[in-house]
Amino acid sequence: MKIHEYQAKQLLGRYGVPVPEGEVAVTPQEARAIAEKLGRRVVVKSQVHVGGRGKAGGIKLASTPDEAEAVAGKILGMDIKGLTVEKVLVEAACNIEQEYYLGITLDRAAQKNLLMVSAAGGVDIEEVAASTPEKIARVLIDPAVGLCDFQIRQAVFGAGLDPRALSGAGKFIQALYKAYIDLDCSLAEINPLVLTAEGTLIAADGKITFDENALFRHPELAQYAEGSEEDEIEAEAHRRGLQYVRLGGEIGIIGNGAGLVMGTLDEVKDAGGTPANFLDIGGGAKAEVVANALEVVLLDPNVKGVLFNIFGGITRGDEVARGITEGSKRLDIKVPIVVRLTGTNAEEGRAILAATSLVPAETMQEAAAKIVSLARG
Amino acid sequence: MKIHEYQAKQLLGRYGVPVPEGEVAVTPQEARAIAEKLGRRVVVKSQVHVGGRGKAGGIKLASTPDEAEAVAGKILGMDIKGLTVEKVLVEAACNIEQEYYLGITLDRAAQKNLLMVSAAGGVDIEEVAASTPEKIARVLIDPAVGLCDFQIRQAVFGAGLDPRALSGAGKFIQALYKAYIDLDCSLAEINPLVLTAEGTLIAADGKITFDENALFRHPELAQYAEGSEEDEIEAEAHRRGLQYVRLGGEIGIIGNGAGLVMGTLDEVKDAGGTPANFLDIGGGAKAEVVANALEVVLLDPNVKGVLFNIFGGITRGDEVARGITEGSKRLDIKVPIVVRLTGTNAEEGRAILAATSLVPAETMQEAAAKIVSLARG
Amino acid sequence: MSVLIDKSSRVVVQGITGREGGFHTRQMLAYGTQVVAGVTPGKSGQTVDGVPVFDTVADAVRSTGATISVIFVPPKFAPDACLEAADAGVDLAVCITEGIPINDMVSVVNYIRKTKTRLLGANCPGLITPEECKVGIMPGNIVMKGPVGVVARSGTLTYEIVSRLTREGIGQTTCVGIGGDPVPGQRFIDVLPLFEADPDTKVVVMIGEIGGTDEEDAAEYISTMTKPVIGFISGRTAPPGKRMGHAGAIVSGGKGTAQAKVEALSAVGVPVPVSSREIPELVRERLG
Amino acid sequence: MSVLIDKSSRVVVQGITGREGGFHTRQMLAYGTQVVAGVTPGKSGQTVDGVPVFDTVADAVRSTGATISVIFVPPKFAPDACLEAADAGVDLAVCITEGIPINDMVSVVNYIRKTKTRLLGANCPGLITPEECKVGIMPGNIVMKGPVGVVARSGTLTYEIVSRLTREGIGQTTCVGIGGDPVPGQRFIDVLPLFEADPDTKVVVMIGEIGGTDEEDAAEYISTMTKPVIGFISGRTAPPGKRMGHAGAIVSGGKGTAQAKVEALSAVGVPVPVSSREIPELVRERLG
Repeated sequence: MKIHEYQAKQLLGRYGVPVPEGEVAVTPQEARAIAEKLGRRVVVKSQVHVGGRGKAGGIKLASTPDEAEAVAGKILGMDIKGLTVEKVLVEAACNIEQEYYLGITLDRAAQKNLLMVSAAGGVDIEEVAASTPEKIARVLIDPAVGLCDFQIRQAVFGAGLDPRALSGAGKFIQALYKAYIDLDCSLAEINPLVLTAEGTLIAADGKITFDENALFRHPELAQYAEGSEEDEIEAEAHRRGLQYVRLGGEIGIIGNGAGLVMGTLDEVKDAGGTPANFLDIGGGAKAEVVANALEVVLLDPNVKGVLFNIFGGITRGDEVARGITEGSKRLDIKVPIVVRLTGTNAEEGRAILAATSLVPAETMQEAAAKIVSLARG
Repeated sequence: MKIHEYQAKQLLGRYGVPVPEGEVAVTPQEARAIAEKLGRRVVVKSQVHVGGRGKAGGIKLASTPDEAEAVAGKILGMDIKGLTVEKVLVEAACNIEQEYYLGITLDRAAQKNLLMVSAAGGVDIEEVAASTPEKIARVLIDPAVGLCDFQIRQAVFGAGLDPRALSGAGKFIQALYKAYIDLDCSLAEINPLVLTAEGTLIAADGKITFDENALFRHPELAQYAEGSEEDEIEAEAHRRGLQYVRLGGEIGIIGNGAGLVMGTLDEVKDAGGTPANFLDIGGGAKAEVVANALEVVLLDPNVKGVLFNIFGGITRGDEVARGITEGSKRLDIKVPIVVRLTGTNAEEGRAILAATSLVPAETMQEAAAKIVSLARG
Repeated sequence: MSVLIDKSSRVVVQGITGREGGFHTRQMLAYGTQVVAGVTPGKSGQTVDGVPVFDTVADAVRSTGATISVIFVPPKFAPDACLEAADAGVDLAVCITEGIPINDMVSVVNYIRKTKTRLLGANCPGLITPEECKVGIMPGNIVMKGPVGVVARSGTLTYEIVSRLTREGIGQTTCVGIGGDPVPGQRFIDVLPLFEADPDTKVVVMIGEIGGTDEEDAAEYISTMTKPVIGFISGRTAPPGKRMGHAGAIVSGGKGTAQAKVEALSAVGVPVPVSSREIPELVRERLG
Repeated sequence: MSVLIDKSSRVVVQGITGREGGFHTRQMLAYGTQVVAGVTPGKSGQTVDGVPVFDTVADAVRSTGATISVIFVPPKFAPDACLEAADAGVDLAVCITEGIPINDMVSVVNYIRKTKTRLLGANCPGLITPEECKVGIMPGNIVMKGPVGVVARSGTLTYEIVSRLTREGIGQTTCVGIGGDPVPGQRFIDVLPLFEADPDTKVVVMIGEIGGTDEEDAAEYISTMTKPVIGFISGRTAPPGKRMGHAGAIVSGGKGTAQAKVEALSAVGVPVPVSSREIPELVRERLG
C-alpha cells in the first residue's frame, strides 16, 4: 500500500525524521493561508500517486503568499499522467546545498533489509543503480541486531557525503529505520535527502510503502488505504481483500495462486485474447470470496468473458463451485464463464457446476481457447 | 539499583502488566482516604528495601477504611530489620486463588536472559530453586529474536499452571519482558503472581532492579535513585558515582578493580584487621575521583586508617597520587594512610607522594600489615 | 530415493485442531504419511483422527520422535510457530500459512538458517514424495513415482505442470513447493543441490515466476550441476511495474523480469518453454 | 608460542584519537606491538604517533590487514564498536571499555559468538604475550617470557599476581584478562583450551573471583586437561549478599561463593591458595 508524500512526511515526522514544516491545501486560498503561516518561501507540491511530478509542472516554488495562491491555483485540478490533482502540499522550502538519496527496502536475494545511501540524489535512482552502481553505498541489515550505527557510518562515508552530513545522519537514518520496522514498510525512501546551507539534513520528499500482510498490526493506517489506489475497481477489490490488478483487456481471469493466474494470463494471450485483470483468490478461498471475486471482475465494463482456473490444494473445488454458482445467480451474468476445476474436491465441485450454464474445461489451455472463442462470440 | 514495590508497580503498569489499583500513603489518614476511594477490601504494605515484610508484620489486610487507617497507623513508623517504615502502599486486595512465581533475570552461564515460571509462588523461590528445582520452568531468551510466545507456553505448561492462566499469561509475560528490556533491568520479578478467583492474572508484588550501567539511557529513573539505598554513606558514594559497599570494620580500603579490592579485603582480614568498606575507583580514575573516594571513606566514623592499593593499567599512578594529595589536604585527615602504588606511571606517582606524610608500601601484603598496625596505633 | 521426506518421515502438525490443519491432516493420513502428532496449545490429551495432540512442539517431538513439522496456523502466529519448530529441533519445518508480514519472515528465516532446521515456505504448498509421504497441501492424486525432481515457487501452477507430467507417464522423485513469498525459507539454490545429490533424480524441473532473482541465482548453481534442468517462468505477459498478487511477483527496475530470467537460464543451457505444455516432451528427451 | 597474539599480530585501535586510546596506543607501540591503524569516524587521513586513522574498521582492515582490534570508546558506543570489529572480520576484538549495559552485551556476545571473531571483554585489561605483543592496558613491565599461561577475570589483581610471578623469575606465555563483566565475550572455558593446545604453555594460572559460575564451569573442563592448573579466588571474605562493585562480583543464593568455587576446583585437583603470595611456589612445583 502506497501513501501520499504528505502522509509519509507526517508519519516520518512522528518518528523523529526531520521534515519541512507544511500542510495540505485543497484550494488556492488554503495554500495562501499556509504560506502566510509559514512566513517564508514555500514549495507547492501536487499530491498524486505518480512519478515525475516535477517535470509535469506539479511542483513549484513560491516566494510570497500571493505567489503560493497563484501557483496552487495552477496545480490544483491539473492532470498528471491521467490523474487529477486534488491536493497540494505547501511546505517551507529549504536552502538546498546537496541532494542525496536515502532508502531502505528488502533485498530479496540477501533475505535482509538493505540501507542505500547515495550522493547522487534528486534524480532517478534506478538510473543511477543501473549505470553507476558504485555511487550507491549499500549495507545489509542483520535482523538479529538491527541497523547498527557503524553501518550507517559505512554507508555515509562509502557514499562520500559531505562531512557535515555525518553528525546528523546517524539519528536521521535510525529514525527512518525505526519507522520502517515499526510500521512494517516494504519501502521507505527519502529522495532527495537535502543537506541545507545551514548544514542540517531534511527530508525534502518521502515515500513509504506498507507491507499489506502486516496491516493487521496497524489499524491506524487504515485511513490511508482509502484513496491510495489509482483505479476504482482496484480500490474496490482491495476493500474486499482481493488481490486484483486491472490490465485493460477483455477476458476476466480468476484463479488461485499468483503463478497459476499469471500462467493463465500467458495462455489467454497465447490463445489470442487480452486479459482484463489478474485476480488471485489465494489459498483456501471460501465460497463467499469466490462470489466476491466474480462480482469485482464484472465491475469492469470491458469484460466479455470470465475464466476460472482453479487447481485445488488448500482451496477446495466444492467451495469454489458453490461460490461461482452463488455469485452468478446473484449477479444476473450476461457474459460467458468458463470454469476449469481440478485438484482437491474437484469432482464434488464439478458435480455442483454440472447443473448450471457454466462451461467446463479440462486443461488450462483448453479453458483459455474456449473463453477466447466464446468472448468473441 | 533497587526501587520500592509501589514504584515498580507504577512502572510495570505503564508497560501493561496488570497491577492492583493503589496509592502510597505517608500518614494513616491518607491510607484511610485511599481505602475509601478504592471502596473495597485493601492491603496495606510497608515500603522498605528488605525481604520478609509479611512475617515482620509489615503487610496487613483491612476490610474497611477505618481498619486501613488503624493498620497503617501500626505499620508506619514500624522498624523492620533496622529500617523505619515511612511509606505504605494501600491497594485493592485481590481474590487469590493461586500464587505463582514469575521472574526474568540474566543467566550468566548461558549469557542470555532467563524466564522463570513456577506454580510454587508466594514463598521463598530460592528455597524452591535449591530443594525442588524441577518446580521452576526455565526458558532462555535468544536476543536475536527476543522472548517468543512459544517459550512462554513452554514455561506455563512446563510449570503446570492452572489452564485458566494460559490465555492471560502471554500478554502478561510479554509486557514484563518489554519492561525488563526497555528499562534495562537486571531483575524483574512478580512474586506472587496471583491467579484470582475471577481467572485473571495480577501482580500482587513486584520487584525491579535496574542495571546501573544503563541509567544514562533512562534519565527519568534518576528520581528513584534517591532514597533507594539502605545506608547513608552508600547513598552518598553512589551520588558521587563511586562503587562503595559499607562493611562495618575499621580499615577503609580504596583500590582499582573489583578483584584487587576484594583481594585487598582478604589480605587485611588475614593481617588481623576488619575492612570498613569496599571501594573500587575503577579504571582510568582521575585525581578528582580519587579525592572524592577518600572523602567518602572518611565519612564513616569507624575508620581508623585508610589503605590505597592501586595497580596501574588504565589508571595512572601520577593521577592517583595527585588525588590522594589533594584529598588529604582538603580534608585535614587524622588517620594514617598507607599507599601501595605500582604499574603505569607509578614512579611519577611515588615521587608526588614522597613529599607527604603518607606511608608507602611495596606489596599488598606489606600494605595490609602496615595499615592494620598503624590503625591500632 | 527422494529428497527431504520419505516413507520413514514422522510428521507433527502445528495447528492440527484448526479447520485447515484438521482437513489436511486427514488428507496426509489418507496418502499414507505418518502423522504422529499434532500441536494446539491447551488441547494436549485430545486426538484428531487418532493423532495425539500436544501443547508444545517440544512435547510432541519428545513423545513421538517427529522430525518434520507442518504449520497450519494463522499469519499472526505463524512466525512464532516456525521458531517453535526450530527450537524443538525438527529437521524440516514446512510453513503453509499465507500472508505473513515480510519483516517477520526476515527475522525468522535469518534466525532459522543458523539452526539445524530447514524451513520450507511460508506461503508454500509443501512437498510430496509419490507413494511415500505428503507434507502440506499438494493434491496426492496428481503425482506418480519416477525420476523427475520438481521444485517450484508457484503452488497451483506446479500442480498444473506435475499433473501433466503424470498424465504423460513421467513420474517424480519429490515435488517441492518453495512458495512465492519474498523471503522464503528455501530458495531454488537451497533445494537444487538436494536433487543433484539424489541418485534417483535424473532430471529436474524448476518452475519460477517473475519477481526477485531466485531464478537468476539458481542459473549460476545449475551451471555446476551434472543433471539436466528444465525451466519454466510464469508471468511472461505481465506488464512491467504492475504488482501481480502478494506472492512476490513484483516486476521493477529491469530486474526480475521474465526476460531476464529466461536469458539467465538459457545462458547455462536450461530450456525454458513458452507454454507449460511443452515441459513433458523436454523432460522425456533428457530422460533418454 | 603463545595464544591469540604474537609478534606478527597487526592491531587496529578503535577510538585512537580519544584520551585513553591515544595514551595506550603509545604504550602499545612502545612495547613493540604493531599498531597499524586507528579508527575515529570523520578523522580519516590524520595520524596518531604515526599510525594512520580511518573512518571505519572495515576501511582500516582493508588498508592495513589488521586482524586484532582493541576498543577504547565510551560505554554508549562500545557495543556498536564490537559489532563493527566483527563485521570487519578481525580474528580478535578486545573491548577495554568499562560500564557497558548488560543487555547490550547479551546481544553483542550472542551475536559475535556466531561469527569468526573472538571477543575479549568488555571491561577487560586486554592481553599480553611477553616480548612480543601487548593489546590493551596491561602494564608491559610486569611480565616476562616463560612457560605459564595466565587467564584472569580481575584486571588489577592479575597485575599483582603476574608481577609476583615475574619477580620470582617465572615467565608467561600469554596473560589474558577476560574481564569482570557479567556477560564476557570470553569465559574461562573459552580460553583454557587455547593454553591446553599451546605447546609452550606448561602450567596455567586461573585467577577468578566470587560471582557467576565461570570457575565452576571451568573446573569441569580442567578435569579433561593434560596440563596442571593453579587457581585463585578473590573475595573470600566478602559478606554474602553484598554487591562488590559492578564487576560482576555478586554473591547470592548459595551460588558463586568463594567456597563453592574453591570446592569445585579442588575437586578436580586444582590447588587454590588462600593468599596470592603462594601462587609462584605452586607453579614452580608443577614446572618441575
